[in-house]
Amino acid sequence: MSGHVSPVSLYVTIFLSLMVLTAVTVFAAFVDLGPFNFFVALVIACFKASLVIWFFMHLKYQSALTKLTVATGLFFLMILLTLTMVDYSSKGFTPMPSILQ
Amino acid sequence: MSNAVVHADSHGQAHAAHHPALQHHFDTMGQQKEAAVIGMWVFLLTEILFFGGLFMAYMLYRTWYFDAFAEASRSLDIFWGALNTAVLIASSLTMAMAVRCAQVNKRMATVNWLILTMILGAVFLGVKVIEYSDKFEHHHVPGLNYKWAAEHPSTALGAGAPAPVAGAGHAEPAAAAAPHRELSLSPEQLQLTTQIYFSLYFTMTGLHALHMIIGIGLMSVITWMAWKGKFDAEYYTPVEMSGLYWHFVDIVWIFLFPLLYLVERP
Amino acid sequence: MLDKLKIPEHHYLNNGHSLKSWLLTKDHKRIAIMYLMSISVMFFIGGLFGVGIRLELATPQGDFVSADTYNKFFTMHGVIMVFFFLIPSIPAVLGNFLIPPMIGAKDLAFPRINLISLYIYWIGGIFTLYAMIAGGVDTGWTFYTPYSATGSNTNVIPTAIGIFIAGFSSILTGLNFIVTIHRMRAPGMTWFRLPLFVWAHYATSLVQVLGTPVIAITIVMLAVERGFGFGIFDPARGGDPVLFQHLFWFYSHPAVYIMILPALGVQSELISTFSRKRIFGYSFVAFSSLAIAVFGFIVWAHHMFVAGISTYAAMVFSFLSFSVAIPSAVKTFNWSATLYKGAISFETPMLYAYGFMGLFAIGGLTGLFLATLGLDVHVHDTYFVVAHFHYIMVGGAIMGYLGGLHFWWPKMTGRMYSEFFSKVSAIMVFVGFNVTFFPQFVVGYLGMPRRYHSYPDEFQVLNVMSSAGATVLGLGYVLPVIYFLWSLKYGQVAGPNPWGASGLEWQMQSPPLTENFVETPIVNTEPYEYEHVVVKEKHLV
Amino acid sequence: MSIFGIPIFPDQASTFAKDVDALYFFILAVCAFFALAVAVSVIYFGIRYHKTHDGEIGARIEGNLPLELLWSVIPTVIAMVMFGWGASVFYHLRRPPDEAMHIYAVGKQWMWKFQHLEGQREINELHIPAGRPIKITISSEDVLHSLYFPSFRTKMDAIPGRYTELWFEANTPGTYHIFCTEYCGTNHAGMIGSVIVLEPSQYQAWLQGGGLEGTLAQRGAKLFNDQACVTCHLDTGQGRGPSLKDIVGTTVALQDGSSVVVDEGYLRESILNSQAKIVKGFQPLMPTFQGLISEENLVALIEHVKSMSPKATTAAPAETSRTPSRGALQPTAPAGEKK
Ligand code: HEA
Ligand code: HEA
Ligand code: HEC
Ligand code: CUA
Ligand SMILES: [Cu+2]
Repeated sequence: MSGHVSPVSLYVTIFLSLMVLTAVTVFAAFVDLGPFNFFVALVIACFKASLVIWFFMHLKYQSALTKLTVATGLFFLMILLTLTMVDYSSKGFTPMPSILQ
Repeated sequence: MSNAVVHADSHGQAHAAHHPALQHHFDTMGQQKEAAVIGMWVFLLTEILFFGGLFMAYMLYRTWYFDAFAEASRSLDIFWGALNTAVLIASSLTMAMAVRCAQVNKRMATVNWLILTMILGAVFLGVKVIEYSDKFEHHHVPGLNYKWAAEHPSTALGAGAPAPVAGAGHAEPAAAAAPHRELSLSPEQLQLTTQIYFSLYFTMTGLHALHMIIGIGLMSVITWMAWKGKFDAEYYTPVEMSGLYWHFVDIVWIFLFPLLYLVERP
Repeated sequence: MLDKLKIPEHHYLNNGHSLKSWLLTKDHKRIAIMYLMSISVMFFIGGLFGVGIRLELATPQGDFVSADTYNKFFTMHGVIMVFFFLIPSIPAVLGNFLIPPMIGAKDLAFPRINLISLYIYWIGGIFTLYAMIAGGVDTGWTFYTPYSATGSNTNVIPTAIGIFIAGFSSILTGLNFIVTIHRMRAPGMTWFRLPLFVWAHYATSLVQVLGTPVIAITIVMLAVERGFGFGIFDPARGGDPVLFQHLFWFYSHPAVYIMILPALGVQSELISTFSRKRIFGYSFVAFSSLAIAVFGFIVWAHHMFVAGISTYAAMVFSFLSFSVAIPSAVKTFNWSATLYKGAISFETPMLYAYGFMGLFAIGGLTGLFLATLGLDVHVHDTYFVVAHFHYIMVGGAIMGYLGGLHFWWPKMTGRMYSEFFSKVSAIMVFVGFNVTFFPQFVVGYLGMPRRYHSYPDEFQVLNVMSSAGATVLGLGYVLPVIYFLWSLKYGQVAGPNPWGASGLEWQMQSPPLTENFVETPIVNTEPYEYEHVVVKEKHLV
Repeated sequence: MSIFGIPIFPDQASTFAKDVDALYFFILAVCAFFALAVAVSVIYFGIRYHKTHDGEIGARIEGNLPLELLWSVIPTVIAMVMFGWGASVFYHLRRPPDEAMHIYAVGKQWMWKFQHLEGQREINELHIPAGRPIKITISSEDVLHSLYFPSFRTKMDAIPGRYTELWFEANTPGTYHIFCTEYCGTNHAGMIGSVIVLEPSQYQAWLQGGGLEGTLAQRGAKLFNDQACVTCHLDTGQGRGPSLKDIVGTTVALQDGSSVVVDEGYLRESILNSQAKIVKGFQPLMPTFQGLISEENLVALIEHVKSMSPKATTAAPAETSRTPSRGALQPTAPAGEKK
């Protein structure tokens, strides 16, 4: 009845991993990776967020519907970001499909 | 379609074991709890898109004015940012512990973990106050005699020789203060575009802080309820819900930290 | 036989008479009634601004009101009609009232949140009405920057805050519906036994929950820019005004489906009930609602074809815009096919349903003109667009709303309204509407721009037609107020199922009990089973 | 075109008008067909299957998959035709031919200011020759506006801090409306004017009549002196700034290692915010003229610089769809960030 009870050790492990990943984020920021700095920072942040969602927020033990809810949120966020960027990133986009010429 | 759903009168059945927290329009505690959980997640979904609009603006201007963002971000103190990240992650742990204690019916432990979580939340906000007042001092608040001065801590970090000079050599002092990587922005432009950075900085962190304040407010009520013994192993939904909310706020910060503090540090 | 019917002794309306029993109620039906009253007030306020617009445009010179006043008129008209009338209309009134009984539940999943959302709506409304009384706003309902941020010196922030607040009401309603539909269905009420009204509301709720937060954050950004001088969209500070438009339309395009989807749901119920026939292709109609909701999120930049977006992006968005037309076409054709071999009768709700078919089709089809790139360049921001959206919002959504209100009125109040006057009103609305807005297509293609307080002389005749039509339309809208109020006292007692409809809600008494059903119903029939209803009817009388 | 004196169809005064109207009538026909098909069947069913007795119910029909697919696929196909046709008209509308005659328009609350290269300046009036493609580069001094020529079936928003452009070829002499179609405040409805299409010979005559201040480029040349540009930009290349001779259309190497093609957007940026892109080998000495030069003068200066590159035939436009020339503040993505 009372939902899944995770062991304390799991929580502590997640906590420690999050701390380590924070340290890695800061460290990675000072290494010059060119454009990859941004990429690395985002990947780590996504990974941290997943840990929190999956274990602290118990998504792992929730119904498929709840998981679907989270997925929906991310999906529509992606629509917002990518379709808007379609405009901005194509301001220099000259080659047109030749059937239109 | 299935006819497996042939509950007998589920209404009457519910009356038999009526938990005090069961609302009249639900049949079972299980149904009630599930409804709350989904409701909360749907709410968090709206929060994702709420912050999403800001991330969109951030993404665009960061691409356009990368140098300004890098410059402005260097003026933030990584120490405070990292500290706050750690504080928030710790508070997520204590929050998770609070929910766990509620699950296993440890009343006082729940209360204590909740209080600890609120303390950590308050520490976070305290650090934010320090950072904000620093911005006020440095005229880094957009709209309020905003001023972007070239001299700030990061210039000291700047290595690299000043840009090579050719042509007639009228070296101006401004050139000497050039940071370690040649910027393609003039002081006037930095003045404008760093302001965009700080506008986003304040909107993002401000809304995040507002969410924390609301979270602490929620939690004080929940703590009080927990102390009064309103929850048990069967009904602790409010603790769990405020936990979900708090973790979400933590996640937002997990993204804000690298995006705002670590634009370009090497 | 009819006069044997009596209003039942206990029902939700007489379960407590004090003001407090209303203001603190958690009963979804009472909340729906309070919404009904609030949005009706808003509709008439918005409509009066519309009348102001039409009066001004009766002559080419700007002689009735000043240019500034006119600008405030259409802004307040748009803001009130969109955010305070049409978005809450069907969901908050009919949806609130009917979704729980339709799925066999006692209430929504979160009755307290439902009440809170009403209060939030009121607070938002008060902000906006305050802004209006304190001088109004003149940015247009679209709030484009930089005009809204730096150009206008009217009450932009109070209005925007009002919209922001009302947005939360909309989010909470949607959230409540989603959870209710997922978790509160009666035993045996599977997804494919849900009335199509519920499907439509499920899709609507998705849009409310996913879209509204984005307008909220956009308003926050606009407010900090205007209020604190932050630079986010202001081109003078390096910002991009077009970004505002992207964010605005990311919500506001899907929002048009918040307005139309519930009406599409009502339409399905009406068509089925008054042809006493199952909906043709139930699952297609059900899924087309979801498809409209999802596709609605990928077309927004069709409002920005000449706003400086790239040629490539314009093509992508034009292409995607047509995707919404397909599920809409499926719905339209399925309704028509439902009528085939039906047993059709023309009570007032069916008149509205017929009106809806025609006007929604015209409104939607002119949407295709606008989605077509080469053509939109010419008609963008002309009266062609104005005509398009009034056809859909007034001809479509309001027709659906009025149809639904007439349909479920006996359920809500236990009494019938005058059949004669309601038919007169329906015909007046239909005729008045067409006379008002059809000329606008013509004048729009001629090139008359929107938001013009005066216009070149040659457009006058068409504008006078439009203004004349608006008078008939307005009167058509006043009639229902009179006969509905009249029916409360003198109307014939309706009985539980005056139309011989099939939904679960018609198994409740009229007006229903506070807890809807005496016993949780167990569903073991498919939706829209009229064989079954006829048997029951016979049994009843 | 009009019936009983009521206009019902706008003049067709440009080469686009026919294309756009053909598209319009095509969509109108398709839509009328569908609207009528729906209306007729609905009314027919309403009469034919009218309920005859109490308790009558409709036939039990669940649906019909082939039929459903049919009426999903047909609209899809028709919609794709509309899209394709519309896109090709639009593409044409967005690509000014190279030989187009060039005019500048500046929107400002609440007037349109036009400048001809020959120097004529007009407010809320625009004289153009028939039979020549004309490209208008649009900018705004305050808020959004939109330049609309209903009889030419084209419009484009004016966006502060940015150039946008539209083009058309008028083919019927006459006087037609100019409207502002983007709401811009109090007198938005007053921001109207007329475009006067003249026979080429008349246009020449009109040009002779005006232009007291010399051509746009000549005005620019004067400004080039007055603003002291000449003090640094010597044609010899010996000045503190680079020579501006023959730079338009060429690629200039920049300090940060990247390079840029010299077009209007770049010239605009170089003048308003010279520090945005520093030419390789030079100091960032040039003052920023942001706020010191009006849009009109800016246009004149740019024209003058362009006239110093007689060989550059294509005046390399700063078209929104090609470069995010944001004027005052060019979005600068350093090489590393660019994808
Ligand atoms: C309830 C409101 C509502 C609805 C449902 C719609 C539905 C649609 N709208 Fe509309 N629209 C508005 C409200 C609405 N709109 C408003 C308010 C504005 C102006 C905003 C402002 O600027 O102030 C606007 C503006 C607007 C524009 C921008 C115009 C401009 O400013 O230049 C465009 C452009 O693409 C557009 C397109 C569409 C399309 C393709 C649909 C489609 O969803 C329509 C789908 C329906 C059908 C297609 C009809 C049924 C189908 C058939 C009968 C079968 C035949 C079908 C085929 C052959 C394909 N709308
Ligand atoms: C749900 C949405 C909705 C509804 C219902 C309406 C209803 C009406 N609208 Fe609406 N309209 C919009 C949404 C809506 N509008 C939007 C979003 C805009 C764009 C705003 C912008 O540009 O920012 C707009 C803009 C708009 C314009 C263009 C203004 C311009 O661009 O300059 C016009 C012009 O005719 C107009 C007219 C009308 C009329 C005549 C009605 C009628 O249907 C109203 C009928 C109601 C009544 C008449 C009131 C009730 C009757 C009485 C109180 C009795 C007394 C009255 C008489 C006897 C006449 N509207
Ligand atoms: C104080 C000296 C100075 C003055 C005055 C000056 N410039 Fe410059 N200009 C420069 C220098 C130095 C550069 C090269 C460095 C750079 O790109 O900023 C330059 C670059 C340019 C460029 C880019 C040229 C290229 O080859 O890419 C243009 C265009 C330009 N200036 C136009 C003008 C105009 C128009 C004026 C007058 C309104 C003007 N300048 C006034 C010093 C000056
Ligand atoms: Cu300028 Cu409207
Ligand atoms: Cu749209």
